[in-house]
Amino acid sequence: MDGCTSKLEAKHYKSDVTPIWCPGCGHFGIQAAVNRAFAELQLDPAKVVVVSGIGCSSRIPAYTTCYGFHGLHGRALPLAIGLKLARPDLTVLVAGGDGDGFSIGGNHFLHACRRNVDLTYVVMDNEVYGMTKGQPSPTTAPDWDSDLQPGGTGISAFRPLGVALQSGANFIARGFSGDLNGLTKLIVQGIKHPGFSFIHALSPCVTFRPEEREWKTLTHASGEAITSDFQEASRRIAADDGLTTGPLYAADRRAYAPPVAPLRDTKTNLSHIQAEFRL
Amino acid sequence: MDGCTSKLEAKHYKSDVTPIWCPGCGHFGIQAAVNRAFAELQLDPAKVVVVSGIGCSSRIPAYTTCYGFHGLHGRALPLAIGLKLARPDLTVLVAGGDGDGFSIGGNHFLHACRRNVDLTYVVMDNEVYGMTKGQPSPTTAPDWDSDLQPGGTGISAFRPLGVALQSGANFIARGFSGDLNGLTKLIVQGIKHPGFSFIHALSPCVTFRPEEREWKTLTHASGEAITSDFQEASRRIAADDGLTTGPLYAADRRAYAPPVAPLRDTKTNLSHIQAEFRL
Amino acid sequence: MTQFTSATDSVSIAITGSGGAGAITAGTLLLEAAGKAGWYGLMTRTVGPQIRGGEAAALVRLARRPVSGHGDRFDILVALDWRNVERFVAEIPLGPQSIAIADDDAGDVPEKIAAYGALNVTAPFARLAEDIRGARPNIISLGTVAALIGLPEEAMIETVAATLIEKKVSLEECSQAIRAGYDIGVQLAATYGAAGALKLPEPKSTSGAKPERWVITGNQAAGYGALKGGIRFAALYPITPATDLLEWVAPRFAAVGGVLCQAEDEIAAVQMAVGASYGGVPSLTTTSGPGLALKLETIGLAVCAEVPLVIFNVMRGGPSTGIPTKSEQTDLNIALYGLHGDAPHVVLAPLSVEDNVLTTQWSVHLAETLQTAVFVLSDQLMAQAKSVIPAPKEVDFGTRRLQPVEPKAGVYKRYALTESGISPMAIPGTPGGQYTADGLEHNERGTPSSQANDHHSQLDKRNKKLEAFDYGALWAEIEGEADAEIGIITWGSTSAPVREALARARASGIKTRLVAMRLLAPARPVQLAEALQGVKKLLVVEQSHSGQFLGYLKAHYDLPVAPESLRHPGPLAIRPSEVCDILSRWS
Amino acid sequence: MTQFTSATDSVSIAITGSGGAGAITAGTLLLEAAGKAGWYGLMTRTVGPQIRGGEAAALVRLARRPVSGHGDRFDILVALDWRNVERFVAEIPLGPQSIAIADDDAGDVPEKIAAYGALNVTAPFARLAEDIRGARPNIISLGTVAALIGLPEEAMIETVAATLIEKKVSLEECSQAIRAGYDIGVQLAATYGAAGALKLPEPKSTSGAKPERWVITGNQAAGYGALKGGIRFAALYPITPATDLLEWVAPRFAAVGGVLCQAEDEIAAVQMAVGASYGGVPSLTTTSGPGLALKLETIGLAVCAEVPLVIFNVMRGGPSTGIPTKSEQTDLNIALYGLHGDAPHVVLAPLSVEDNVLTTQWSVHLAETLQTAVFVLSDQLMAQAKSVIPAPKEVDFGTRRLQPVEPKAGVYKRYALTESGISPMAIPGTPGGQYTADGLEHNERGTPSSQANDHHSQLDKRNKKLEAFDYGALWAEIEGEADAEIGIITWGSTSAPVREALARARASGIKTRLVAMRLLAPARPVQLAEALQGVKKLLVVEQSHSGQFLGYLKAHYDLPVAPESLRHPGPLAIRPSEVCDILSRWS
Ligand SMILES: Cc1ncc(C[n+]2csc(CCOP(=O)(O)OP(=O)(O)O)c2C)c(N)n1
Ligand SMILES: Cc1ncc(C[n+]2csc(CCOP(=O)(O)OP(=O)(O)O)c2C)c(N)n1
Ligand code: SF4
Ligand code: SF4
Ligand SMILES: [Mg+2]
Ligand SMILES: [Mg+2]
Repeated sequence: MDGCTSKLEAKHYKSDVTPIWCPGCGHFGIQAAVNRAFAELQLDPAKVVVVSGIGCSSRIPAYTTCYGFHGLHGRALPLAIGLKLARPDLTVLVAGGDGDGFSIGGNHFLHACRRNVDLTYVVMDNEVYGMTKGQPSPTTAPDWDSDLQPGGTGISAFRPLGVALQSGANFIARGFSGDLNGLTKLIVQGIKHPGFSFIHALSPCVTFRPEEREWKTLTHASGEAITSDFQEASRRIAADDGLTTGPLYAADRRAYAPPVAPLRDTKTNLSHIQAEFRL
Repeated sequence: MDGCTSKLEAKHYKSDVTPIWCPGCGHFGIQAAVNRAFAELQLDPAKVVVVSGIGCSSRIPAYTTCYGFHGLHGRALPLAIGLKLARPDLTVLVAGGDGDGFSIGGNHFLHACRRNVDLTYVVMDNEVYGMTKGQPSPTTAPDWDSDLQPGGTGISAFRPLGVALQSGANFIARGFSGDLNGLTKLIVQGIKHPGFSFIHALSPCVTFRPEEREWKTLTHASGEAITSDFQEASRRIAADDGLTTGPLYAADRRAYAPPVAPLRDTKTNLSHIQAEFRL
Repeated sequence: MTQFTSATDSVSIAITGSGGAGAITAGTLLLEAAGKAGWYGLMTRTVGPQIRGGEAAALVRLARRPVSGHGDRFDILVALDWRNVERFVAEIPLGPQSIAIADDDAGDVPEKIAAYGALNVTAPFARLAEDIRGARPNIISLGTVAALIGLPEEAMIETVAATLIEKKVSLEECSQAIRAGYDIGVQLAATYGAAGALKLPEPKSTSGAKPERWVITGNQAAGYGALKGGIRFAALYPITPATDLLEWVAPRFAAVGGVLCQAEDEIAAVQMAVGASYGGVPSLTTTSGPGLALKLETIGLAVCAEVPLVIFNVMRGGPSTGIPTKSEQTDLNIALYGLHGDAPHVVLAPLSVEDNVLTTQWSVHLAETLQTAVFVLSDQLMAQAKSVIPAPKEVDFGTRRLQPVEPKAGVYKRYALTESGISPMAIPGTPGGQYTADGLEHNERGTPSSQANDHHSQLDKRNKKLEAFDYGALWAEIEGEADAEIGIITWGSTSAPVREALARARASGIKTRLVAMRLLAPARPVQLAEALQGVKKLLVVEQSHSGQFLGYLKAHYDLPVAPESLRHPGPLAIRPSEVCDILSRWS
Repeated sequence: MTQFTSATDSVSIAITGSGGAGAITAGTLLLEAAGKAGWYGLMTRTVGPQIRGGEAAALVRLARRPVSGHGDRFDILVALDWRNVERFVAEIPLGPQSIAIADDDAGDVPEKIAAYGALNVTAPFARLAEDIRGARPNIISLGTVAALIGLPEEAMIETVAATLIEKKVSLEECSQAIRAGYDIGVQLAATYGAAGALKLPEPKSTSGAKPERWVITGNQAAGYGALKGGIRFAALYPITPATDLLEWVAPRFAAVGGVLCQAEDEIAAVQMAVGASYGGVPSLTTTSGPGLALKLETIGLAVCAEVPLVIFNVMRGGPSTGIPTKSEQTDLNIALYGLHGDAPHVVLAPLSVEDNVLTTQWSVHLAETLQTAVFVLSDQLMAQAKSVIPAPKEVDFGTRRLQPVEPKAGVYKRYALTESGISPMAIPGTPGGQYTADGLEHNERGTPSSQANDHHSQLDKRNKKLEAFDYGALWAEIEGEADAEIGIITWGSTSAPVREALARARASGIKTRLVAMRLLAPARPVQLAEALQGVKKLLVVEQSHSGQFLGYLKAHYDLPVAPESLRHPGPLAIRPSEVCDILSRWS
């Protein structure tokens, strides 16, 4: 980019680092949608931070031209919260996998929803641990056979939307990596919506879950308008088959902001504090 | 106790260790209800394990005459799961505080609900960190003033029942430490119900939340019969004021059991495995 | 073998009682009154297992000069009652010269107290309290203590009155209560001749302005040091005995513009701090042993991604949940070696309540300058001790986080290999500075790399920036005689009893050299060798069972001689006499 | 200064190619064929950053005697193509005597390969493959390698056919493919005279039964050792390079009655193992660096509550997420010192692929007998190396967890102070054995206590049970000459190159003594002193940047002389010649 007058396009958010992803991986689609969303919002890459954990999906920050933090497995959300509280002027997008976000990161997900800091969280869900070569994740169906769990886990799958709703997420939607326009729109909405926005993005792992290529035909738009009614959202989620896409729920809770913003001024006069101690 | 013919009473489950609890603490009531429930079920104390984390509430194991494990803050559930999977013959009761279970232990709570191992989990909720002297917990109202968070947390409270339901708990109820009979009944039901039973037990902290003494008058029985309908349970929880007591939800998911139980036989012949390696 | 006598320029008082007896209140008032009288002092507390309302003791030491630790024994024990005192009697050693004053109603002197062989007397604190409005036995006993130690009655009365005014007790009533106790003290002194022995000597008349003094706890001092250092973001998960540090900071952040976050767990807390720091705001997280264990993975990330981070850890008894309310110096190993992989970082430890100000301020400077994780190891003893201290000196450490000048996007090397090992770090918002911070090994740009040369050069860089840095004189407090042949090395709050022992040795003409280390990692072998030049005998003192500090010294320094180890675990502090015993054996 | 020549009784082959080229398949087939031919061998792999389909190399070493590690350089490099080979070229050192055979179509020899100065030739693997049904270039190249190293053609053909039968390729077609490659090899040998040099010497004719050999990876060997040791509960959170250990165990648990649990995170995994073990079932958890960091708090609990626990940690490049697919010996510090408080525990490390069987079996025995946490430190190199090994010896460690006999409820002392420090541990279900396991410090009954005497006596007990135990000869593998004046200490998979260096030294008449430590904690200073008696020069060898092993030795042992350190970080393994260089400098 040269200068601030020219219009930013999706390609301006794409870095020169080659993704490590397998050809055909759904994560490419998510990356494209994120870049398009940034372009649509004309965000200055120097004022955006993409934060992630560890996983194939979590490699996404370095593939953008924004600031990035590729942190630890499962810990993207609290890092992003600290960052956003310290720097409310930045746009912070968090992205990562289903293992990262719902397994090891489950507690941070719960509390990020409650905390309602102004972030957008995109979970690139392929119902498997891609990077570690094919173990079941919380969203994996109980009968999926794998080396580690022959015959399946026998445990019912985690319900991301329901848990997000109960925990207080302010915006909830589901997208699909194969639906670039739809997903781009959801990410734009999520970024614009104040507070914590959660976007559940289905993203096939062609290597360890080749059957997920079928999502192309199985996913279907919800057709219903977004609701701000908790009960109604709750009802829709209970009836959901897990492949319904589109915006689902938008609440109007005020985004959390700390009582005082950090000054970043180290020269502040501390004499009133000294006075407290003086005999 | 002498011999196995005599009937066990609640007092037989009470050890000679003096609780560290403040006079009037709600946890005394929970302890009493647990002991009564054990007596009602005539459980052999040598075949019961009470597992907990760290907190005032989590001190409960040593106050019983059963086996106990007073483990780490927030980690009671996975320890109990390991124990129960290894020893399906034991009755395992998990107990602890709201901080222990919903803050640091939130992820284990989510996944214990999903995993549906046959345990009973009693959360002794006083909406505060008692043991560390009065910090807000996830269930604390957003405007509760404390030293650490003057003016309140500004974060909406965690909804234990809703999250438990969405995560797959097989039995859900709420009790109150001041209602000994009611709570005893719930614990009995929870232990009897297969799979993961969650009992949310309100338990005033008279020291750091003296206003919770009012729960005596504020709690009220739900009046509605227990339901096995997810949607209906969901509706009730959404309408709940947080002080409704009684059994709420009982599903009929089969309790999780591993494919093979552990043999505890170290002399097993491994020759068929050696054969795999042999050239 | 020389026997040293202990200094008589201080007096130590323990006040014990069951829940509600007000032992801690009495101790606090005693310290404050001493402060008012121009004295210095220190108060720690010890409690039983009850959450609230259980037995407790206030342990107070007063002197006309600064006091950093407790002495060998308590001169005066006031027992408002004896209930459950055996739970911490080992922490209140008495000597044959000590006096134990129990309330008339307290009943028999417990066996373990009697075993100390002190003078045991009783006093009618409770009975007298009945007759004076607003008075309670603990307040009466303060008059007695004041009389015995020579603390001006007025200071005691004023202090008590300032507190009891809230409860609508008048100055007159207060002075009646204190005087009633005072009379007992005078009588005791007359009867047993104790008073003269316990009275602090009058100060040499000093002309000129009185030095400024502060009343502060170690955790407050650390909080203040953090604010001075520039910390404007803090995150924690509550844990004893660290929580009160940020409980002190919380309302003060409002004034300086700081954000405090109580996280859902320790991992989230330290991650938040890393995120905020990455965003350019100096950040800190507080914890204690069990919480520190949980934070290690993220601290390793800060080291690898080179994000400044201060981890303030208040040590308590270990292992595991251990003894949350008692002190021990056993989180040294985990702080030095607890990160997986080769992850060089900084470890500091304050040497006293007051040193928490300087050390914490320095920790922020080092974290920001070196772009790494800095541990500060305090301990329960100093963290929760309340102390009257000389006002800390003002220090300014100067420059901070190095930032790139007009970085160019796509060219900027976040992890550039530089001479110092420190690379300019772009703060989000800086145009052209975009990079991705990474805990994967990476090349200079920050792009993940598993190549041997990238790994080696980044390992070199992260090590060099710490090794090559000039830490100046702050790495240790060194005192004693240049020609001494006895050297002593210690750290943390154990420095206080060791210093006291050395002062006694000096008084007996024994020369020693003391190195009290403030900087534990990276090790400074050249500086230590210099500090110990000529030393022929070496003692290492620490409060641990396994000798963690000893092992550390052996691993990273070439000690001039094989050291002897003086150590024991908490909760008992190292006493000056334990050090003296060894020194006298050596001389 | 003596120069040693390297042994010529082994041959090393690297096969490289981009994704889909089948380099790894070729390497695996080569190892299998060698096994079939009665040889021994080892294969490791190195890959680029792509998740699937990226460049990779198979690194194979073959000999007629057991092989535990790689040599100084590769004799033969087969490049199916050159794409991205620079990503790991440093891991494939070639010498001037080596031969690099690239496919005709591979294009220019990359600079870094050329720089090795090997003989660079090309061969028409791809072109030949076009003409043979079912054949691919990697298969053809196997024939060439076989010809060069003297591996019987039949063994190669049979092995390939056994695999390709699935793809409906006939034996005839396979033998055509291998023969085509073989001819190239014969030609190359004739042209360049390489063949004679590379061919393994014929074995001395041995009468009697051939020794039994196994094909196994380090992680499989560990899994097998765990089963032998009696592990019947395992929990993990997946992490490279540890996951495949339990992926191997999972289906085999069905046969022996074991429960495997994939937990939601590492903390849950280790907690599950503690719970199962408390229930009486020997339990294990597997992980690698970042996961180990998360497990420390719970491991400390196992130590304090005295619950047997095995933590199997496969080291990878650190710090932080580091280099997940490459090897390094840098989780030593965290394993030794990563627990807060004084928390004595056991640390073991296998010395080779095959030693994983013994060491893991022993770890279970020690955990159960000593009622404590036992770490096993493997590393990516041996864990994922596939090796043809001599069948492991059967070992039986005998008795296990001590249980109380008819304990009496209310009287039973779970943490009784005994002579050995080991207290009988009741298993839930045992009438009268009821107690509460606790991570808080406790008295003998298990009731929480913060008293000094309880803390001290329990610390003593937990330390004593480990210190006083007789670990026998297993603590280290010791070899070399009793009168040697050069001593070498090493550990883990670095033992292999060190052993090889010593064999070369011996061949040159240089005497050395090697201590390869299997037991790292508790330290055995008396045993080491004995093993090093008479040593005048000492070398410590490890694969780390900071010298973690060196620091550990200095801290816990009185070494006879100041040691020299040979070390570097991963991913490059220590090579025998690096050790030889120092030995020749010394002699
Ligand atoms: C603390 C820790 N535990 C485990 C791992 C190993 N690990 C790396 S990625 C991953 C799972 C990735 O799955 P997911 O988040 O679903 O991402 P995907 O690869 O499927 O996109 C795991 C378990 C790690 N790096 N750190
Ligand atoms: C890892 C760890 N973090 C923090 C603590 C400190 N801690 C002890 S109890 C507790 C909270 C207790 O609150 P809760 O679970 O609600 O129990 P309560 O005391 O209210 O019954 C905390 C934070 C700890 N022991 N371990
Ligand atoms: S393994 Fe799966 S998730 Fe990972 S890059 Fe390949 S296709 Fe994508
Ligand atoms: S502090 Fe609160 S929760 Fe803890 S024992 Fe006292 S009343 Fe109960
Ligand atoms: Mg995934
Ligand atoms: Mg609570």
